[in-house]
Amino acid sequence: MSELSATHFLLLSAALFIIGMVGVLTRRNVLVIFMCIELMLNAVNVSLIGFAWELHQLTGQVFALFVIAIAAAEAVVGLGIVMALTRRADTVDIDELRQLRE
Amino acid sequence: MERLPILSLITYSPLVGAVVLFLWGNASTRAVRWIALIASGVSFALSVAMLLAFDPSQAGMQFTETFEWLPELGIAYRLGVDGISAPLVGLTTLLTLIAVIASWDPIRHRVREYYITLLLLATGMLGVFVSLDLFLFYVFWEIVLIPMALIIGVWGSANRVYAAVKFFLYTLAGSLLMLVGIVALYQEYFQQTGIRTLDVLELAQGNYSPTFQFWTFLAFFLAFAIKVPMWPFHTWLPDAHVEAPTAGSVILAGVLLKMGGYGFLRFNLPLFPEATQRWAPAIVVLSVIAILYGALMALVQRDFKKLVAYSSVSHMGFVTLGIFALNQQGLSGAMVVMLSHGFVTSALFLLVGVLYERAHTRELAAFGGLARNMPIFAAFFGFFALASLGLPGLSGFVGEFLALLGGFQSYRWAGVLGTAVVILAAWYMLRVYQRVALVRAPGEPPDPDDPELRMAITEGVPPVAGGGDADQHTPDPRTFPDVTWREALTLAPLALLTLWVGVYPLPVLDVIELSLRAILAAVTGERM
Amino acid sequence: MSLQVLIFSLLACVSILGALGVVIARNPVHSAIGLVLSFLNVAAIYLIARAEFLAVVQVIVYAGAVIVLVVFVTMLVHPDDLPEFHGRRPLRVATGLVLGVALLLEVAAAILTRSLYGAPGPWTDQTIAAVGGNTRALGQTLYSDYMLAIQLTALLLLAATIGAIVLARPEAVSERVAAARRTLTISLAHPRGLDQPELPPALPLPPDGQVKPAGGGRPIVLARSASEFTEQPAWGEWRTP
Amino acid sequence: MPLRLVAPEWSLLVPPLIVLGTIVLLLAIDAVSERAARQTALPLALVGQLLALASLATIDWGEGTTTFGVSYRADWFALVVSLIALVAGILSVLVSAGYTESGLEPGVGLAEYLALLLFSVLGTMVVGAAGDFIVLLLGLEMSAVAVYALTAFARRRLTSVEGALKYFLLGAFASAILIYGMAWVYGLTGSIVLSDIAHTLRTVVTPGQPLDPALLLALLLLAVGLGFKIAAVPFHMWTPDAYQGAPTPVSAYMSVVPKVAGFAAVARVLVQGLQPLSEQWAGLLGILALITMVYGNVVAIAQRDLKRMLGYSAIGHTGYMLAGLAAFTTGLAGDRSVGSVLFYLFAYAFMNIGAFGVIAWLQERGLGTTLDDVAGLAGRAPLAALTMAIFMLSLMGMPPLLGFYAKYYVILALIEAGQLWLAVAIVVMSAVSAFFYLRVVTQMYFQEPGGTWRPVRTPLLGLGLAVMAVATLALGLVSGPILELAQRWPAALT
Amino acid sequence: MERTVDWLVVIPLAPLLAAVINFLFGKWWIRHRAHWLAVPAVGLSFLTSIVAAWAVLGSDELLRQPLYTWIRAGEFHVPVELVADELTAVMLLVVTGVSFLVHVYSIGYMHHDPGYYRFFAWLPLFVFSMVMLVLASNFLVLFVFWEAVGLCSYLLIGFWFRRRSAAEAAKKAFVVNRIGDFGFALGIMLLFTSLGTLDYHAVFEAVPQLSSGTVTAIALLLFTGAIGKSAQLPLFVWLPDAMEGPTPVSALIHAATMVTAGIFMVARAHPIFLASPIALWVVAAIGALTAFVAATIATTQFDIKRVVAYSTVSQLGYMALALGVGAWIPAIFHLFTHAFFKALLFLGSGAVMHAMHDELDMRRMGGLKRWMPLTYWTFVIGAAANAGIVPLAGFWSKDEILVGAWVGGAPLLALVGLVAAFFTALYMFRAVFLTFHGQPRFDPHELHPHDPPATMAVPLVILAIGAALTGFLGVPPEAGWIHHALEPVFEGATHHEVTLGLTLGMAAASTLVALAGLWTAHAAYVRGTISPAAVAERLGPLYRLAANGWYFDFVYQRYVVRPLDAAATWLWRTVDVGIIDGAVNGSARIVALTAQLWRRLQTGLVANYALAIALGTVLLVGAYLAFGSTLFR
Repeated sequence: MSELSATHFLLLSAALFIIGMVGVLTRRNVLVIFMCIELMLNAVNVSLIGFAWELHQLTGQVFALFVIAIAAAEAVVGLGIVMALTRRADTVDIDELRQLRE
Repeated sequence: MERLPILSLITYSPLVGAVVLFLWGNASTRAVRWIALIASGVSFALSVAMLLAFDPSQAGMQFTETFEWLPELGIAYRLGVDGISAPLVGLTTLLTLIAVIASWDPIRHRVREYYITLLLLATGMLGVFVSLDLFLFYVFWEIVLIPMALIIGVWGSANRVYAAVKFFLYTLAGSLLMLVGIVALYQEYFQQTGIRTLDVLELAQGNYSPTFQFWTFLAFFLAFAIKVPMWPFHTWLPDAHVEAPTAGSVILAGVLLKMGGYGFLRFNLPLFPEATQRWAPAIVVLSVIAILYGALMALVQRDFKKLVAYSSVSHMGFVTLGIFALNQQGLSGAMVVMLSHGFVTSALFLLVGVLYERAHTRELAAFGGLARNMPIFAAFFGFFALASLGLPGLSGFVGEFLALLGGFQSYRWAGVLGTAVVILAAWYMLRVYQRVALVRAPGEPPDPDDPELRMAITEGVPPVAGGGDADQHTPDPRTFPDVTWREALTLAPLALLTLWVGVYPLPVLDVIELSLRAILAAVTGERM
Repeated sequence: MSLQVLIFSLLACVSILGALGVVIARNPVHSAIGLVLSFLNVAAIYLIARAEFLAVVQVIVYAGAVIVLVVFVTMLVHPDDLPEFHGRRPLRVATGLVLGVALLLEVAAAILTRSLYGAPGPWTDQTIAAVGGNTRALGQTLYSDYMLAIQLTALLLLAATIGAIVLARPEAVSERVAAARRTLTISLAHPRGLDQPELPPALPLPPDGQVKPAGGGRPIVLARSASEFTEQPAWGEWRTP
Repeated sequence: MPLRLVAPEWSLLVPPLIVLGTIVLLLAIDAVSERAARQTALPLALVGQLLALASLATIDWGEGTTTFGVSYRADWFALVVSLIALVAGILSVLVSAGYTESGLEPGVGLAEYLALLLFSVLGTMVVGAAGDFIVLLLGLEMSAVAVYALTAFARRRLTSVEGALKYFLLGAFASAILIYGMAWVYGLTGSIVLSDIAHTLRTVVTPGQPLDPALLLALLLLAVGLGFKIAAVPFHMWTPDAYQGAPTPVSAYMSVVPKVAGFAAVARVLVQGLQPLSEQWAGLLGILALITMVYGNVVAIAQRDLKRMLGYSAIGHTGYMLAGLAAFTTGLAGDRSVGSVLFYLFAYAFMNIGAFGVIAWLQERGLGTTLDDVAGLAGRAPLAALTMAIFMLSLMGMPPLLGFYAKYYVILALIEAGQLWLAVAIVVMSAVSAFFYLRVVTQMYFQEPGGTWRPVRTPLLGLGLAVMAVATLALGLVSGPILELAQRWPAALT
Repeated sequence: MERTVDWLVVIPLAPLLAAVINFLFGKWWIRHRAHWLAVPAVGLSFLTSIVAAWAVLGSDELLRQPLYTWIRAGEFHVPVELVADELTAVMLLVVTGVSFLVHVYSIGYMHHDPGYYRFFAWLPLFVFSMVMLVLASNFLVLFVFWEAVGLCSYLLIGFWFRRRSAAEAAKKAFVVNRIGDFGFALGIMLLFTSLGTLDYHAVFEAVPQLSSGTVTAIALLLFTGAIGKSAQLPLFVWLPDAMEGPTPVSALIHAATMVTAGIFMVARAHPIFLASPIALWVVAAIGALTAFVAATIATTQFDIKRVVAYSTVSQLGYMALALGVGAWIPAIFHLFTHAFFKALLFLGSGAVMHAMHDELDMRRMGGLKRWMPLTYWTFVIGAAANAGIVPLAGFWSKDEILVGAWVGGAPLLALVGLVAAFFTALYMFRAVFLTFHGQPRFDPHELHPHDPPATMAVPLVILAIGAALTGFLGVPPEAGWIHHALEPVFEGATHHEVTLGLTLGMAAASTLVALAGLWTAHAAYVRGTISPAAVAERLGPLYRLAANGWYFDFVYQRYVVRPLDAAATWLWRTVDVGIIDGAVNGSARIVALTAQLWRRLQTGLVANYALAIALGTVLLVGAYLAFGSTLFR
């Protein structure tokens, strides 16, 4: 572990990913959950960059680029939905959205 | 020689009728009935022609039709009849025709839909009996379920939904496992021979391992046992019968139950000879239980239809007993019982229907003394009651005796116990006959010359009311008119057939003999 | 431990702290700040891995555009009345943590025991430098091997945009309704079932005082004349002939 | 390395390009005149998809040609997926007809609706033809993002937005997991091209031996991400909510096309890319299949809302299809696994969109979506009831309806693969499913009608329902060619 | 030697046609002209029977007429074929002859009945069935008509179907007969299973091949049938109830047709019985017991027809006794003579009923001799014949039976027979005295008893002549006409040497016993020196035993019928509805409950949904890493 290796990237990535996941699991604010998902995607990118660096490839970087694009697209739609939601119900608490159940 | 595809014609002429009815949305009720009559009549006429042209000296399939359908999966459109299926085809078309006539007056709402359903049902049933491809068979087998459930559920009586759903789910559950069995069989045969086929006759040539046979037999058995129905899979039957309209009961008892027996003969025995022999004792036990149990149940029923339904359980026990006795007498007997049960029990249901039309109840307690104001009804009822209790000279006896003889030869105790049912059968059948047709209507005083009246006068013993304690609201049976000519028209052919098969069953026995012998040879491994 | 590792570790720690901040902070704006922090550190880490272009994109697109968007929306939706002030879900937090730790262990096990099967590519620092740097190399790769992906990304973003527009645009009455409203009386199918409790109090009533449609399969019912309308109850099922 | 701008093989791209063209046209017309868009959008979407469908015939799929490098594969599998997606798309447009005609969302444009729908179809087609992870992912996301928006389309209704939000949040969550899995695969194999991945893995994996944990992790992360897309238990929970919340035509659509995309992705990723790990994933899919079909079918029994019930039923059907994939054995010709799933999806498109279509048809007439609303339908609208009955029975797997054939092929595949237990599970669950499908039929036929009834004319929707009903009724009989087409997948995925 | 003829079929066909035509067209067209067809038909049948008997008896050849093959299933082959040998010929004469007289009698007796046509449909049908029964050439056809006879008895006993008692009696007759038929059917199956054929000739040839166990089983099973049909202990309970039918029917059942079938069958199957000493012993014992039990019961009855009915049971017991001891010819001889006097007694009591407006209770009769001399005298002849008074018919046949029993190795049974003979005379003359002697115990001003019209009287007279004279067909004992006639049939049967002394001794003994019975009856009911009431009092339980038919009905009702009903009800309510159907519905309910339980998992909370995904991921990854990876290896 003395030299920087992809393992470092991967561990960082795992940590970020799981923090994001825990956030998704525990938070109630839609927007925060949303941010946590962005965090997870970002974590994936860290992995990709780490792998790409290790493999001497650009593919990973390219992939990461597209992941960012995907994240952006999701952000757009997601925020649109949040807007629609706040217009209907004056809340961003997902725990209040329980009309559809069982 | 390019032959007429007569089996397809028989099978699909009801379907054509159904399609015509479906497309002709504003047909008058009268037209609807006539179209149904014509469609089923054509089917019947064709099947009679087919039976006349049938060559009983051949054991194999006749009037076969084949064309490729899904060749990659070995599925083809294969039709054909042999001595087992040909009489059942005839029975089916006849009972369909009778059902159409029997529904003429009683069905008053959604008439068009009713006849569409009935005709679809007919096509399904015929398809079951004529198809020689397992896939095709399964398709028809399941098709039958839907219209039957609809007939029970839409045109049935009070508790019809429960009965329809129960019927549907129960039989579906059974047949689904058969589907797995079918596919497994197909795969096994493919692995053995490299041929992909679902041709029953070809599959019967396969040589399957005992374990495989054991399980696959069971998968098929369950489907058929529920349909027959064998004890303890019978509880859907009384419910279904009680709730079904008359024609539904006729078809149900007359044809649907036969599909189970037919399935045993066509599939279980030839396909899995070793498993058949392994399972036979257990099935014989169930059959004997069914025979006695059904009779005991019939003994204590208060509902006329339930009684006949339970008697069906008993009678179908003869079928399975005969089949799994695995000898010629048993098999022939089983076939004859199937036909006979088709005539007799159908007729009994028709008779119940006659009463229901008049009284709107099936409680036995509501009836009594009908022989006076309904002599023709009483005569028919008596006739079929006797046929049902296995009176020699009527069709029931021939089959039952042969089946019991077969059972006796293979399993002595089974024959003894099974035969004991003749006592119970006489008991419950005569009991219900007395309750309905004889003595007096509920609450009716004894006749002047009746000793009972004298006892009432001289010794102060009050006369027992005729039919027992009846509901106050049911109409007085004394006011019931006798059977109409249309009702008689449905009963008379069945009576004639019952008599014919009872007195001179030889033509029937000859038709079925060779085919059964072939099956038997397949099971016992003997050469023909 | 080399300097590289040290820097990496430092950045990683800050990044993780930022991430933790996202998850822990009660105020979503604070969360957003934590997120930006994390992203910026990650961008720095990208630089270590010689992914300069990515680092820039990370800063511009992620930390810039996306987060700004998020914060914008956060501000838009009443940031002072946030649900998490009203209650906690300790059980949920505990489960989340347990699951997180478990997954972390699993992933760590995989990371530490992994082996490499793929063949390394040609893009060493030298080769990258030879073509003129990371951005150029990336650009060339992108436009030769990932042409389709780029086109698709465009489409994806287009689709997302359309979706967002549709969802977020103000609830203007349609031309048809507006026209109807000018000349006709509007009646509505009576809402029922799930829809009924949903009529949000915040929903502004249309200017002419009629009930607004609540959706849920209940079409607006137009009546051509007042007489036609008044004959019917509110849920009288009328449609223009 | 110089920049290589290679012109793609445009002829291979004709079908997706036609769809794209249609989208552009729709948006353009809408931009010019909303009014014109309302009148022309439906026919345009239909014609566009039909043209795309027809253009499928212009391509020689047998070659398995790739374009854009190896990113886009025009092989048999891509053909079948495109076919199903387009058919489902056409049917969904037909189902949408009544809904938008009725003016449920008078303020929202029909053109955008259809454009999003077509985007999703396009995404699904791309997934089917994807040659590498990036294209696959982009296709999936395109398909998903459009559907997120569509789900919330009835945004005046909170349930619609709620369903969309749940779908979106969980979808994004699952996407992250999926991408993480892809990253892992990339990191371990050094490639994102599916065929290369398979090639690399084949050299390092010995059958019957335990795997490198990292490889397993990658596999499982992929499985989870894809499992979400196809609504496999326990990743299914968005399904009932989203189905119930979404506008009915969208429910119809989302019950099929995203699922097609999901299964296409599963096939591309697992069957093609991770084929050397088939031992592991086939077992995994088998277990998931079992849990999924049991859960979906059992819980559907407890539902009274038809859309929700169909949501659970969709989970059950996912289970059947997963079972089909679990029947994967060799990937050589004669392996029916993927083919049976493709056929199932094809059949499923007709019957499930049809079922939702009938619900939409009922909503047009002022009824709700619960079981009580269909009570006595047979008396009121016999044809609609018959149509619904056909769909229900087909979903149940009654012969000779299309659903039966689908189920039959899956069972066949399973038994050929020796997975008897899954075959038995399927039939047992079919019996259980009869409970709730039959209840609909029972309600329609055996009960007296209630509720209000507004007679309206919805010719296009009626036409669509008729088409689907007839197809459900009769397509099975002539399913040979479709099945044959579906069975050519080994040439594409191996 | 056998001769194939084509006219034998006339014997059954004529009554069958009459029956069918009357049944189908009776109600609307024929109505009260029903006897126009039925009587000549049976007459024709009778005449043909005479021709057949003429051809058969003494000529050592049998007539055969194959009709058609009935059943063919594998090796099971049943032709319908008419065969007339000596035994059949005698039976034919009895059956058609007595039936003819009953038909004639019925014209008058049933004249006013609304079901006249029906009566004249069932009556010839009965004749047809019985004739076919005796003409059968194999066991299955025999069985068929055996059951058909049961059917006819059902139809005729329940003729007045509006009476509950009649309907019940008819049902009882059929069901009880069915119990016997159950055994009979099993016997036939066992026969076929053991021998592969049911043809009489082939079976009898093959009997020696059978093991003794099998043959005993077959014989006993066959005899079970006879127990039912010929009203032996313990299945005789249906016969007394069968009185509910019109009186001519009783005559027909008791004399000519139904009950003799069992005796005939055993005689027909005598090679089988001969092969099994145990079976023979059982037959004899049951016969003797039946004779005794029924006689005691008859002594205590007040219903005139019941007395006669029990007397039938008793006489059938004698016949069975005869069969059991190997006295085959005496059995048939007794059957023959019994047919006459029993028909006579029934028709006579019918005449009494007719005169007394359907009164049956002898306690309300008395002194009828005055108004009905013809009936009286014919009845007395019948009674005396039944009681075995020299030289009437019953004496000769019964005497031969007792002799047969004595020499056949069952002297004890012969003694039982003798005791029964005492009771026979007692109850017969009790009936005569109570009915015809003494003072009328009814109001002669209200009722005007009179002799019956000619159609009824003529048969009475003819039967009386028969009852008086037919005994001489068996004179001298062991060498009479009937013995010679039947000799060829029972060729194989063992012959016991009978000494003249024994014959005379037994004759004397039975005469004495009969006279003692007669004297007792006279003492009790005419002279009044014995008080029946006092005797009944003194005998107490014994009397009640006899008066209640030895409690057979009671036991059956209490320990068979009702428990069976209760068991069936229990099976229905508990097993069928409760357990079997409960399991079906229960499994459905379990699934539904599971559904309700599982749907709760779907909480509507996104957090929980995400949790499910994460949990699934963690668990799957954990499981696969633990068990499928190299991690722990």
